[in-house]
Amino acid sequence: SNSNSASESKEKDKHSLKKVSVVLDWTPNTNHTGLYVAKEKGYFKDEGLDVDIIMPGDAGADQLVASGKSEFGVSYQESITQARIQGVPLVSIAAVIQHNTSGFASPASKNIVSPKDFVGKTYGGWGSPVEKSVISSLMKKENADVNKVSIVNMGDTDFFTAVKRDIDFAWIYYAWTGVEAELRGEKLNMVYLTDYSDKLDYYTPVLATNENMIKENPDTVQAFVKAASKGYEFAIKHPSDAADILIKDMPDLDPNLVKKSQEWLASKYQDDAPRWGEQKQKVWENYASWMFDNGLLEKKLDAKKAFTNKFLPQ
Amino acid sequence: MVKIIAKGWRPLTVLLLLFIVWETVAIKSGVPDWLLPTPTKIFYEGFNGWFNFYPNLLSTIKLSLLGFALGLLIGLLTAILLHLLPFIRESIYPLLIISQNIPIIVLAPLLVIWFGFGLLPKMIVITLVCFFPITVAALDGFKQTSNELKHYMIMAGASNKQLFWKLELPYALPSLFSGLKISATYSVMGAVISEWLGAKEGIGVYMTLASSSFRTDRVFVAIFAIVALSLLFFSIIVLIERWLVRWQLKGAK
Amino acid sequence: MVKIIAKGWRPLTVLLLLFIVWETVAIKSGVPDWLLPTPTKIFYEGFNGWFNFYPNLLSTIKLSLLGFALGLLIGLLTAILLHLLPFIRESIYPLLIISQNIPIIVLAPLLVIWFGFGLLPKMIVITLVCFFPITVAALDGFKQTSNELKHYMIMAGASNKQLFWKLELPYALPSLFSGLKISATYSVMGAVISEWLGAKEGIGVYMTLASSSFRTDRVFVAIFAIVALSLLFFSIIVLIERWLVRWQLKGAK
Amino acid sequence: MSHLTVSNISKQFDKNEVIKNLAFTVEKNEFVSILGPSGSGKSTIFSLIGGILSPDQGTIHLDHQVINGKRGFISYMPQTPSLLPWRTIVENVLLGQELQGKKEKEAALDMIDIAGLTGYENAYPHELSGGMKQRVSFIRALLSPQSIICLDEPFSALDELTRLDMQKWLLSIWEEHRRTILFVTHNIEEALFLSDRIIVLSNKPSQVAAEFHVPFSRPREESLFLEDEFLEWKRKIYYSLRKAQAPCSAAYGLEHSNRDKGNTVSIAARC
Amino acid sequence: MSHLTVSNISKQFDKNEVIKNLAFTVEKNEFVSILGPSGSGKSTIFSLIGGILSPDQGTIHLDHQVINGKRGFISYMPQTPSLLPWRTIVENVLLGQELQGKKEKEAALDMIDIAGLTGYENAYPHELSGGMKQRVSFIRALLSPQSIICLDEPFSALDELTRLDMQKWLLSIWEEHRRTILFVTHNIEEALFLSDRIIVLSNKPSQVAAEFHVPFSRPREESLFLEDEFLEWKRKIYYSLRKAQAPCSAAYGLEHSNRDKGNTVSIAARC
Ligand SMILES: Nc1ncnc2c1ncn2[C@@H]1O[C@H](COP(=O)(O)OP(=O)(O)OP(=O)(O)O)[C@@H](O)[C@H]1O
Ligand SMILES: Nc1ncnc2c1ncn2[C@@H]1O[C@H](COP(=O)(O)OP(=O)(O)OP(=O)(O)O)[C@@H](O)[C@H]1O
Ligand SMILES: [Mg+2]
Ligand SMILES: [Mg+2]
Repeated sequence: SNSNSASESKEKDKHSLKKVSVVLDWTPNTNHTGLYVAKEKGYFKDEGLDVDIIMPGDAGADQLVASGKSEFGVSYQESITQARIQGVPLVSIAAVIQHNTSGFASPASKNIVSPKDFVGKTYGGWGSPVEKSVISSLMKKENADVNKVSIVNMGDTDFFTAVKRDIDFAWIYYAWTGVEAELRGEKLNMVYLTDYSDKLDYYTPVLATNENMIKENPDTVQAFVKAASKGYEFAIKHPSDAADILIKDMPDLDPNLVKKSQEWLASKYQDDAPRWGEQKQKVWENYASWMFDNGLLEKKLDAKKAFTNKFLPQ
Repeated sequence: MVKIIAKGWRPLTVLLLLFIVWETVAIKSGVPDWLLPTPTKIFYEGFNGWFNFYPNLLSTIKLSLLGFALGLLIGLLTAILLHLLPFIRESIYPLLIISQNIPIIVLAPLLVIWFGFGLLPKMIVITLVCFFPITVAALDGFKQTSNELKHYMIMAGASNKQLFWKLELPYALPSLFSGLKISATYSVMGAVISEWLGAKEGIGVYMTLASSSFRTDRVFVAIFAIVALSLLFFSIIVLIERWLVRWQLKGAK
Repeated sequence: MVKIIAKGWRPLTVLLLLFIVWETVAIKSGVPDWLLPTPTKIFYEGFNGWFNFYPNLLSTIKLSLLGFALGLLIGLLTAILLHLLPFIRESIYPLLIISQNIPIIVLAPLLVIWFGFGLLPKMIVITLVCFFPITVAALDGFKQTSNELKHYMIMAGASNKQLFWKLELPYALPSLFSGLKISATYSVMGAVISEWLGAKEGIGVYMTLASSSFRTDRVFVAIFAIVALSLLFFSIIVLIERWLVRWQLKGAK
Repeated sequence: MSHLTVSNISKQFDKNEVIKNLAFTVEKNEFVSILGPSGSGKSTIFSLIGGILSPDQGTIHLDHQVINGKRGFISYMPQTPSLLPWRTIVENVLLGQELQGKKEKEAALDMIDIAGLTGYENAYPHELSGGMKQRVSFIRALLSPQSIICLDEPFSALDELTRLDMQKWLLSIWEEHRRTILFVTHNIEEALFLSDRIIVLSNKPSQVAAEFHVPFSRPREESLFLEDEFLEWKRKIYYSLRKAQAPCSAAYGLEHSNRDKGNTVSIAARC
Repeated sequence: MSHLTVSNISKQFDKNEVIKNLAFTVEKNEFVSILGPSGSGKSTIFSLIGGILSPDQGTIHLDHQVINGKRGFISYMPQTPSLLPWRTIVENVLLGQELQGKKEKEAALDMIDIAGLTGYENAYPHELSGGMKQRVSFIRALLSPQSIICLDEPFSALDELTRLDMQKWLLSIWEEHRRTILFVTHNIEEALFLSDRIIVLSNKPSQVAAEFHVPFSRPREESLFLEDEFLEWKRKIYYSLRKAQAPCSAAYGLEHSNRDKGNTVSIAARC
C-alpha cells in the first residue's frame, strides 16, 4: 500500500502539491530527523505539501522565516523570545524536544560534577551575556560565586578542541556532542541546566513559522505540523530506521554518530508530554521572566503570542 | 609546455616534503586524528569517498569559474569606467571599499531574501570577492602608463578609445595580471563561502557537514580540493600571463 | 590638505545620497526594522550606544592595525625574498596560495590548540588575510622595472642591494601601493573574522551578539564602523601614496 | 592662407617662460626647418601644434581651422623613439596609420627594408640599437597619413653615412609625394640641404630670431654640400644662431676671437 | 700592460652575429673614440666592458684583471639618458657616486651650473628637454669615480653651440684630472677634436676596420677645427668609414662621384 500511496501522491504532485520550504538552523542532525522521515516516507505529500529542506548556512533560519521567504524553520526558544522582543514576528509551532538537553560538559578528569565545581575553572563560550547569567543561576543554587569563574570567548572553536587547551568546560547539546564523546570513548561530566533550575528548562529546538502564515495559511501550517509530528513519532518508535533515513539523505554525516545520537534522543522527543510537540505557557513565561530578571531582555514577553499548540494533531 | 613541466617539479617537491614532515610530526607527536589527520589518511578518505565527493567538487568548480568570470568582467568594466570617467572615480571608489566590508553573515540573509536560494545570490558573493583586486590593480595599471608613449599616442591623434586599447590596456596588463592572480586565488574560497548561502551540494556544504559530524579527515579532503583548485586557477592565469606579456619576459632575459 | 578636503565632498555626497535613497526606500516599502533598519535608526543607535560600542571599536582598530602592520612586513619580506632568490620562488609560491585557501573554520581549532585564545592566533589570521595581496603586487612590481634603467644601474656597478633599494623598490611603489590598498581594505574584515577565534571585545563580538539578539540596528552600527574604518585605512594609504609617488602625479599633469 | 599659421603664441611651465609671442607660418608642401639652442622650446612648439599642450596665448591655424588643443592633425616623430615595447617593428611602424584607420603592411615592409632594417621586421624594440629605433620611429611618422609631418631631430642618433642616406630618402619621398614638413634639427647642414626655409629660434623665452629662405634649386643632390654657396649659407646661419644666443654668452664671460676662416665657427655660448 | 685590453671578443644575439674577433686596447689616461655605423655594435661593446653582457669568446682585461661579466669598473653614460623619474636632477646626478659610496653635492651643483642647467636642480626629469636630460646623464657619468669613463654618444641631442661648449668642458676636465675615456660618437669632427686615438668599426659583425692616432697637440683650442690638417684628417677618416661600410653600399647600388673638394664628403652607404 505504501508504493500505492507513493504513486498516488505522485499524481497529486502534478496538480495540487503545495510547495513549501523548511529552513534548518544549521547542518542537518538528529534534531531534524522527523522532518527527513516525513519527507522520505511521504507524510508531507499525504498532507498535500511538497517540502524542501534547506540548509541555510550563514543566512540563518530566523530571518528567512520571519520575512516569509521560507514558510517554516527550526529555531530555539531563546531566539524566538529575543526576536519577538525586537518585533520579529516568529511563532513557535512545536517543541522538537520536550526538555532542555543542553548542559555544561567537561572532561571527566576535570572533576566538574556540580555547579560549585565551576569555581576557579575556565568556561569557554561565545561571548553572550546569557551564558554568565545561566552559570550564575546554577552556581547560586550552591552558593558559589560566578565571578570566580573565568569566562573566555572561544568563538567557533568546537568543544573537543577547546578542552584540549585553556578551557575546562563548555555548553553543549548532549544529543550530539555528548554522544560523539561517547563514541570517542571520552568520559564527560555533564551539569544539566534542568537539574538546577526549572526556569532554564526551555524548549530547544522548536519548529517555527511567522505570524503571517498563521493568519493567512493556517491549513498549510496544520498540514506541516501534522506530517512533522508523524515523522517525529516514527523516529521515537523506530530510532534506527529513522537514523537510516537521515543517513541516506545526508551521506556525508557520520553514520555512527547519527545512529547513536538517534537512540539517545528517541525517548527525549516527547518525554513526559501528552503528545509530541506540546508546549506549556509556563515554560515560555518562566524563561522570559528569568531573562528579564537578569537584564537580558528590554521588556516583558507576551508569552501567549510566542507559541501555539493549536496546529498539533489532537 | 615542457619547460613548465620541468619547472613544476620544484613546487611539487616542496609539497611532497611538506606532506612527509606533516605525516611524521603527526605520528610522532600523537596529534589525534580528529584534530589533524595525517596526509595518508586524508588521501585514503579522498580516494574512498571520491564518488560522494565528486559531485560536490564539480559544483564548486562551476560556481567559482562562473563567479570568477563575472568578477573579472565587472572588475574590469568598473576599472575602465572609473579610468575613463575620472570625475566619477572619487565618488565611486568608497562604494567599492564598502562592498568589500559587508560581512557575509549580514549580507547573506538579505541576499537570500531578495534573490532566494538560487544561483544569483551566490554569484553576487563570489563576484564581490573577486572583482575588487582586479579593479584596484587595473586602475593602478592604467595610471602607470609611460608618459612618453602617451605623449606620442596623443600627438599622433589617438582617440581616447585608441589610447586605451592600444596603449593603456596593454601597458596595464602586468599590473592587471597581479590582480587576476589575487582574484583567481580567492575565487574558490569565494565559491565555498557562497555555498554557505544554502546550497545543496558543493565543497562548502561537504565541509560543513563533515565538520559538524566531526569528520576531520573529510574536512581536510575539502581543503585539499580547495587548495588544488586554487593552484590550478592560479597556474592558468600565470600561463595566460606568460603568453600575453611575453614581450616583457623576452626583455628581461 | 585643502585639495583633499575639497575633493572629499564628492564621495561624501554620494554617500549621503545613498543614505537618502535607502531611508526613503526603506520607509516606502515598509521593510521591517529587524530586517533592514533605516540609516537614521542606525545612527541613532550608534549615538545612543556609543559608550558600549566604543571599547569594541578601539579593540578592533588595535587588532587590525597590528595585523596590517604585520601583514605588510611579512608580505613585503616574502616578496623581497622571492624576488632576490628566484630559485626558491617557484617552490614557495604554491605555499602562498595554499595559505589563502585554508578556511578559517578549519584553521581556527588548530590555531587555538597551538596558541590558545590570546593575541597570537588572531594576528596570524589577519596577517594571512593581509600579506598575500602585498606579496603578489610587490613581486609583480619588482618584475616590471624598466630595462633601460636596470641596464644603467648594473653597468654603473650597482650591487644587487643597491639595484633593489635604489631602483626596483621605488619602481615597484605604484604596484606595491595597489597591493597595500587591497590589503588595507581587507585588514578590518580580517580583524573582525579573527575575533571569532574568541575575543572578549571587538566589533566582531559586538556584531555576533547583536545578531543573535536580533538587534539589526546594532549589526548595522558594526557594519558602518567596519566600513568607516576601512575607508579611513584606505584613505591613509592613498595619502601616503600621493606623497611618496608624487613624481608620478606631477608627470601625469 | 598658409597651411599652418602660428600667431603670437606664448607658453610657460609654472614660472618658466618657454615661448613668448612666437609667430611663423608654413606654406602648403613647404619644407621648413627649426634651429635653436637646446632647451629653447622646439619640442614644446610641436606639442602645441600637436594639441597635447594649449598655448597660454595666441592661436594656431591649420588651413582655416583653429587647432589650439586639437589633436590628430600631424604625423609626428618624437625626439625619443617612443616605440611600444610589446609590438614588433612592423606593428610599431603601422601604429601611426592604425590610429587613422587604414594599414598598408606592404608599404611598411618596403620602408623597413629601405631604412636598412631588413631582418628586424619581427624583432621587439629592445633588440634594436639606438639608431635603429630612431629609424623605426621615423618610418612610422612617414607612413602616417596626415598632411603635415613634424619631425623632432629624426637623425640625431645616426652615423653620418646612414644619416645622409636617410636625408636623401626623405627628400626623394617629399619631392615625389609633397607634404608639408616641419623639421627640428641641430645640424645646420642638414637644415640647409633639406629645407625651403629655416627658422632660427632665440634663447628661452623663444621667439623667431631669424628666418632664411634657402635658395638652392630642387631636386637637390648631395654634391650641394660641397658648393661654395652652401658653405656661405652655413656660415650665415651659424652667425645668426650665435647672435640668437648672444645675451647669455656675454654673461658667461667667454671671449672668442673671430678667427673664422673655414666653415666651422667656434664660439661657446650657453644659457 | 694597457689599462683596458679587449682581446678577440665575439658576441651574438640568437643568430645575429654582432661582434666577431674584436680586439683593441686603451692606455691609461688615453682618450679613445669609437666610430662606426648605426647598429654595428658600439653600445654592445660598452655592455660587454660594463659586464652586463658576457662575450661568447675572448677576454676583457682591466689592468691585470679579467673583467668578463664583472661590474662596477666603469663610469657609464648610456645612449638614452636613463634618469630615474622619481629623483630630482641633483639626486640623479649624484646617483653614480652614490653607487660607489661617497656623495659630493657641491661638485654636482657646480657641474649642473656649468652644463647650463641652473635653476633645474630640483626639477624632475620629465620637466627637461631632450638635450637637457642628456647633459644630466653626462654629468652623472663624469662624477662617477671609476678610472675609466664610457660615454655613448653623449652630445647627440645638443645644438652645435652647446655641443662645442660641452666638448671643451670635457676636454678641460680631462686635461686636468686625466682619466681614461672611451667615447662613442657619430661625429668625425668631434672624435678628432677630442681623442688621442680613433677606432673605426666595420659593419656587423664588427671588427676594427681602421685605427688612427690623432696627432694634434694638447691643450686643444677650438681653432683646431679650422686648420687644414684637421680637415685633411677628417676626410681621411671619412673614407675609412666609408670603406668599412663598403660591402653593403655596393649591394645598395648607389654610385657616387668623388667630387669632394670641401670638408664634407657625400657618400651613401647602408647596411
Ligand atoms: N612638462 C614640462 N614641465 C615643465 N617644464 C617643461 C616641460 N616640458 C618642457 N619644459 C621646459 O621647457 C623648455 C623647453 O623644452 P623643449 O623640450 O621644448 O626644448 P627643446 O628646444 O626641444 O630642447 P632640446 O633641443 O634639448 O630637445 C625647457 O626649459 C624645459 O625645461
Ligand atoms: N638585447 C638585444 N637582443 C637582441 N639583439 C640585440 C640586443 N642588443 C643589441 N642587439 C643587436 O646588436 C646589434 C648592435 O647593437 P648596438 O646597440 O650595439 O649598436 P650601436 O652600434 O650602438 O648602434 P647605434 O649607433 O644605432 O646606437 C644590432 O643589430 C642590434 O639589433
Ligand atoms: Mg626637444
Ligand atoms: Mg648604440
